[in-house]
Amino acid sequence: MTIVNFLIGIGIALFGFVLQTSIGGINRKIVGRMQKRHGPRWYQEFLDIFKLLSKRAVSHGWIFDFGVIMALGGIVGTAMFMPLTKDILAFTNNGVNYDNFFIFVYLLAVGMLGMAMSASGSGNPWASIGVMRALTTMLAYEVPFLIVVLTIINYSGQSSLTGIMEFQQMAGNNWFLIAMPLGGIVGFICLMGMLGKKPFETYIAPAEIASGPMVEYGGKQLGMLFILHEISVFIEVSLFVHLFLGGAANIFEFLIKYFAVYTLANLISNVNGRFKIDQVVTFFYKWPLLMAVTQAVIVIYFGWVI
Amino acid sequence: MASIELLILFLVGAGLIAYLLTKVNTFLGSIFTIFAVMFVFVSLAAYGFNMNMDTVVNYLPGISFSQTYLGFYFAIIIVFVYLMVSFFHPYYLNEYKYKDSYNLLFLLSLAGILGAFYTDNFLNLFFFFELIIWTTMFLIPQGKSREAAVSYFGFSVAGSVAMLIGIFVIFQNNGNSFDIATGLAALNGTNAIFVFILFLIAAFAKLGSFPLHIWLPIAHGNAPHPFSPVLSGALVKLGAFIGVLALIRIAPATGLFVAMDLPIGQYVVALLGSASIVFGTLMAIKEDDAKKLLAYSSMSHGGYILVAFSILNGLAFAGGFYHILAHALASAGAFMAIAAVARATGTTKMKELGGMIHKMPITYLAYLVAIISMAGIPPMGGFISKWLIFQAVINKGMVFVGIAVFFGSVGSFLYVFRPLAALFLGQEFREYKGVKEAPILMLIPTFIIMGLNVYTGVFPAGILEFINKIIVELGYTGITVSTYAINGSNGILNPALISLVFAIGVAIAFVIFIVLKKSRKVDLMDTYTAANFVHDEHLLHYSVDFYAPLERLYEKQSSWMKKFYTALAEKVKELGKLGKYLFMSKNVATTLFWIVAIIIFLLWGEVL
Amino acid sequence: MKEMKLFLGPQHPGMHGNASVHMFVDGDIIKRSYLLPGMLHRGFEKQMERKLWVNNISLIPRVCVPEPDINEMSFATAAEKILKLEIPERAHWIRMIILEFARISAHLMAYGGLGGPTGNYTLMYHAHVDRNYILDIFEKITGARVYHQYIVIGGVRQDLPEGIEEDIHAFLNDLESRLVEYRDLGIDNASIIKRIKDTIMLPEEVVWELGVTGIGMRSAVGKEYDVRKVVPYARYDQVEFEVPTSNYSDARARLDIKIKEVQQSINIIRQCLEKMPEGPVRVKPGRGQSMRWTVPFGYAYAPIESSRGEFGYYMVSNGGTSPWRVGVRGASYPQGLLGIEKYLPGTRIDDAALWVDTMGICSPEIDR
Amino acid sequence: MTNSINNIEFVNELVAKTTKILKQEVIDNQQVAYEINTCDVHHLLSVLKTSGWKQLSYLSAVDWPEENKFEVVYILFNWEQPVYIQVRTKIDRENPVVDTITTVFPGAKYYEREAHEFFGIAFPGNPDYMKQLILEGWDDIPPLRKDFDPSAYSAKKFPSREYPQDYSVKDPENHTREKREARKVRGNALRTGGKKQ
Amino acid sequence: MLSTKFTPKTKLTKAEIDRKWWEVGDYFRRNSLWLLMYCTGCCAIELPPSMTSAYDMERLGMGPMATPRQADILLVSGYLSLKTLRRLIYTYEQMSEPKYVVALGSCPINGGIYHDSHAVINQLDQYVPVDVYVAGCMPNPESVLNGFVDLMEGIKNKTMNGWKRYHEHYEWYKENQKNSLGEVIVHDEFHQ
Repeated sequence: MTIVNFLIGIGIALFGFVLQTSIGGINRKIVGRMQKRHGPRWYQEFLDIFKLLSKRAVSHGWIFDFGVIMALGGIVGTAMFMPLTKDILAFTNNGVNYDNFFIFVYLLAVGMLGMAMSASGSGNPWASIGVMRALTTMLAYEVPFLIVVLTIINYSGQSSLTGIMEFQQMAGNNWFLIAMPLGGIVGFICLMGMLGKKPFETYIAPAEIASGPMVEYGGKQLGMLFILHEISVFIEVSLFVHLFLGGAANIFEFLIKYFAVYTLANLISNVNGRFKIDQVVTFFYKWPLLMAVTQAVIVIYFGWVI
Repeated sequence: MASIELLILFLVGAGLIAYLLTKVNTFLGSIFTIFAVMFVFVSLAAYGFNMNMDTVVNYLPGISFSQTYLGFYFAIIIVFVYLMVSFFHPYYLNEYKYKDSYNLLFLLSLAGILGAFYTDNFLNLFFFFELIIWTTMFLIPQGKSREAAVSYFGFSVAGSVAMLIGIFVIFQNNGNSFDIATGLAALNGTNAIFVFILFLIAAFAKLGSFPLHIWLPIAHGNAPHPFSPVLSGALVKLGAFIGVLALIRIAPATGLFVAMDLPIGQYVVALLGSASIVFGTLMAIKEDDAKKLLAYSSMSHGGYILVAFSILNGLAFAGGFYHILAHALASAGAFMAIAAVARATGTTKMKELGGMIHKMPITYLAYLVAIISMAGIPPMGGFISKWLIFQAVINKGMVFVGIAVFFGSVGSFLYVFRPLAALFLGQEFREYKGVKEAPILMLIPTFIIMGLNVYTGVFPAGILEFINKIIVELGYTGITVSTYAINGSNGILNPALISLVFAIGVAIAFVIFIVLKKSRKVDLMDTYTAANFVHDEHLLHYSVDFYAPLERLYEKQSSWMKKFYTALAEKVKELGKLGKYLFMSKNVATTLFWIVAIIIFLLWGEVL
Repeated sequence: MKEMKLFLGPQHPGMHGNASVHMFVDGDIIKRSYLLPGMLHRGFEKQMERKLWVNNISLIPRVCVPEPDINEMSFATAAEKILKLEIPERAHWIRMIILEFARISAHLMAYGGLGGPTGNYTLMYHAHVDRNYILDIFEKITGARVYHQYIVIGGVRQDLPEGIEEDIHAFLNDLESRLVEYRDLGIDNASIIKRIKDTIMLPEEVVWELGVTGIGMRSAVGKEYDVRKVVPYARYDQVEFEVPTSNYSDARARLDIKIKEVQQSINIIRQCLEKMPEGPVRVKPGRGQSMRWTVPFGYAYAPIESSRGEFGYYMVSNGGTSPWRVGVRGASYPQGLLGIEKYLPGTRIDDAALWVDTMGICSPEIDR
Repeated sequence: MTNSINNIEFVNELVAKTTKILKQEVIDNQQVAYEINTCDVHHLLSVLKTSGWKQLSYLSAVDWPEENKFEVVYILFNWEQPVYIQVRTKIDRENPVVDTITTVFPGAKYYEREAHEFFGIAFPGNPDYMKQLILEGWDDIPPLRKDFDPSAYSAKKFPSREYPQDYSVKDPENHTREKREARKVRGNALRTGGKKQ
Repeated sequence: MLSTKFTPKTKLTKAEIDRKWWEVGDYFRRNSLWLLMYCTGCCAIELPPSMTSAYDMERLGMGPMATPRQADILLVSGYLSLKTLRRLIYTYEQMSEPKYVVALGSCPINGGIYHDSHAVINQLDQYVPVDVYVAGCMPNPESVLNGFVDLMEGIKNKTMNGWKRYHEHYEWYKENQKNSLGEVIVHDEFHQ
């Protein structure tokens, strides 16, 4: 582990930010076209973020700032672990890759906790409601997703992302999206939940709770939350690509898969309304969980894999 | 060489001195208690790690000691929690009705704990258990609730009775010897299953695990504020100890699940542990009292420990033992933070509190660190143990246990956040304008526990190596640990690296934050209200029914267990009435008849 | 503290218009609530008393912003009732075209507004595209997009421009073909059905208690209680149209009726274009100088079916050059004030914005 | 719904049977107006409600300063027999009190509050009628009375004030005047079709 | 040793550096203007067309935002009754700087059609500084968008500094607000 590894890690986080921000902008344009309009410039998201960073914000006390720092720190840290392809990876040592799956799940939660803390620290009830909804949504999507991942790890015997990637790329193995179709579908639905896309976008919901946790943020704190959001989307979509789409052998493959997954999620999002929060919970604990468990039983106890 | 016997005798003596001192001056007595516990902790820590304790018995007849890594591990954790909590005593005792005896009972229960973990004799074990139960039972009602003491005692007695019967079975089985090691080894066949079940009942009762959990929130919620950390961080672990005896040492040969390579008995315990996790999580999400909430969280974590010990391999055991430590630290930290808040404000109800962070920032940090560990998020100790347990569960392919384990892991995030949001964050209430940070003596343990929480999360290697010794002692192979990395069955974890990367991330974020324009500081009430004016900060504090939409989904189902136990209690009462009717009737002849009949039945029942 | 206080509006994305719903919330259930009106109060009724009859024509559209034409119509009809004025036949038909377009426009806006609370912004974007075409047609006919000042006392301000019929037909065909799409994106969308079905109920007894009219009433009562049918004004008795009703008034039923009414309005406009006679479109209303004409003493109430229900002007003239008193009966007055106070409690905050949206509450006509 | 003339006769009979009519007026074939005594209002409205006039369309007042009276107006409607009934009653302007009708029509609650706010009419029996609804911090006579002059109020409350010295940004580079001239010339050119005058 | 090839840069003063950064910030700010969704009056009815597909404000980088903290532009859409003005001032003071005020319609300029109403204020810029006026009753979406383009140019030319004016003449604004509104923050039964 040398300083180079850490620099690569920071580079990956930065790359993730730039990638997702650009693709987010392109997606805004695509969605604009779908909505019969011109859409913004593709680099609009960059302009938004830098504008926010340039403004003079308000602060509601030290926890309001500290939470944002902790959140962004957690997310940047998580992104540093993310492999882009099976070779481009920051922390690797003599063939041992330190990109255990659970790091992503739990280090992401640090970001969530920081943001939740900071939002509640603003003393605004809307923000607290938004946090409550975000946490409840997390409770909903996390369990089916982890069950699918349990199946994958159990089947492949690997819990590092690069290991899972290599397992899928090995001759004779299919992508897990194909090998475990039910699990793949559940994974995608859960990805929509993670990204906060439309049927599950209960915690922003401007018309109900006035943009939820973000209600008191402006200026640099909001800018940092935007950066956080972009990077966390990068992490979540990359997770899906690596877990279900066989990862990537080179960076272009990664970009193509990434773009496809994100755009599909975004398009589905834009023709749907949003559920209520308890509907989100019941939804995830009905079909996706059932499908995930079925898939797990099929794979683990019967060993049937396509 | 520290003699375990002398330590116990010292504690008893110190208890008496503390009693006298407390009678004179509570502060003096409490300080003496701190030093007494500290002495025990230091001697235990100095000699215990390498099994250098003196186990020779000179003064106490009929009692014998031996030392094991397992016993020492539990003992040191519990003594440590006792030590930390004793720092709180000077500030709380004055509120209690029987403050004189508080320190005495406190030290006596510690003596019981030392004895229980160092004895090699079942009867002694039972004796020390009863000592713990009886002393703590008198400590709990200082919180002014009789119900709490009764339910705690009732469930503990149920556990003890189960254990006693188990001990008798072993006694009979092992050629009339109470020796633990040989007794457990000699068990086999039906007897083993019988003892397994009986010991598990004891373990479940002490651990507050799924079917026997009712006492936990009642006792925790009503216990004195400084005693709750002990109850949750230390005493509950007694159940884990018995659980280890039952699940690993006895491990009866029941049928095998081929798919998971696990005995049915163990699998059932794992499922019960899962139920405990899910149930504890759901109830904690619903709870309004911060201490009861944490009590339910103890129940859920007890479930994790059971799950870990019922998966029979070294990885899971490492997770389980590590979880005992991590949870003891985390729940002690959380309860202590709540206790500090309760001392300042006089309540632990979340709906009455808000904005304490502006008054008690260090307490807030202590709570934050504790809950991060409790929720299993890096870089705290809880992450390591949960990671190990997850590895074991995934490796075994236990899907249904997996649901519960993951549910509890995410759910813990939900419920630990509630006190954080309701007590510490949110609007600052005007009735707590004068509240100040906890005094320095209370901050010392707070800092220590904070530091240990982080230490266990960043450098687990040393502790895991010690745990490996326990696992080897139990007859399984330990896990591979290098200086920084932990090898799981299907992956490798480097906690120090994670923490470092997290620190780098925070540093980057901090740099971004600090180079940008400085924020304008505004008041908490100057907040977005859709352009309306609000003058009462209580109206802007969201703390009641926090997870209302989620709670509504299981509202109807949540009271089943309580109803069952209430019905059971009613039945017991009726039985008592029947007994009263039979024995306490005015007719002496009837009473005499029944007494004689029962004596005859007891004495010659087998003949008849 | 058991309750906390939340606000829907005035500065809230879920509130259309400048009004504020104060909600006392326990968990996520509203326990008490009331509307704080008056943020759009301009003193209209006082202003009208101080302006000439002619001046008032330019003032009144501003009473209700999303649907200004009903104000003009109501004002003109009320004055004509006092004047006992017969206006030219062609003017009636032109008025109907304008009114129905206004209804479509308001319905599209309200239906697109469903996109806000439920989050399906594509629906909103699509609905506003079509609404914008209507505004373009208005601009061609009247010269203004929003405030037309077209329906005046004594007829309409000017005749329809040349060739507008083709534009209207083209637009109507286009819109009609897209109604299916609106259903698919909105009320037939699986994710939105979850939000709007069997919630936000409006039972019949509540309708009578509050005095709700319009779609709310028809969706609950199941009878064709439409001012256009019951008390026909203009030439609504000479066109054929149906009044969609239902007996079960949840949010979905009301939105469904909105879409059906759009279809009926399309039919009405087509019939109008077909049956419209040639001739003058305006008569001089009163006696007096060119601008300072007077209206004789009298009282009149002129009800009009707006997109939200019965909308009416109560007018009193004392024979002067300006009205003596004009009272505006806003269509959303009952459900907006008393409805929110009595029947919003019990709903969840998730549904509050939808409640306000689907009940058809328009704050400017409450405040005036 | 058809026989509107019959409906009006029916209403006439009904009202005449119930109460004393001071003045009667047929506005068109689906609208009638009655002026009655204040004390009869409650009774008449109850009778009308039981006869099918279930909807209170409007409630307000008219100010008649010459007569020194307020005229309170209730408009009722029956969807089955479609006739609008205006019920009017005159009350003293100095001491404007009329009993609430919220017991008959609960929907009248806010109409009455508004009438109180704009005219100062008291509605005893309506619990909240005194609370302010639309106006906020009002400090003058009720605004819809005829003797209230909004223009004077506006001039008093929102006068045009002197701006501070350095308030407006005068940009020497920005030749506003020249630009305006140029725009005028351009406009003229457009109007005259490019011909110079 | 100093290099001879490159002439050493003249040291910039702190004020100059600040100005340079400010210009960079201005580039981002004018290309990403977020509106506050506050429909104060009837001109709000022409905002949906300008925001949605027909005129698509988003291609200018503009979009609606939920709360004042996030927004850059306070859009005063039309007349302002006293009740609204109180809330408008409260909202304006909550916004993060730099903030701009765009006033739509003729009413904020001089009261417009309601110039003699008892409830509507006449000149908005006596209470809150206004950066751009868009005249018309009601202004078309074209003119609304034109107003925003003007605002962007103004930001580029550094003439849109109403928020600075508000700081400089704070007392004057406050006095006007107090004289006309009585109290800005209301205590009544609606706002316990």
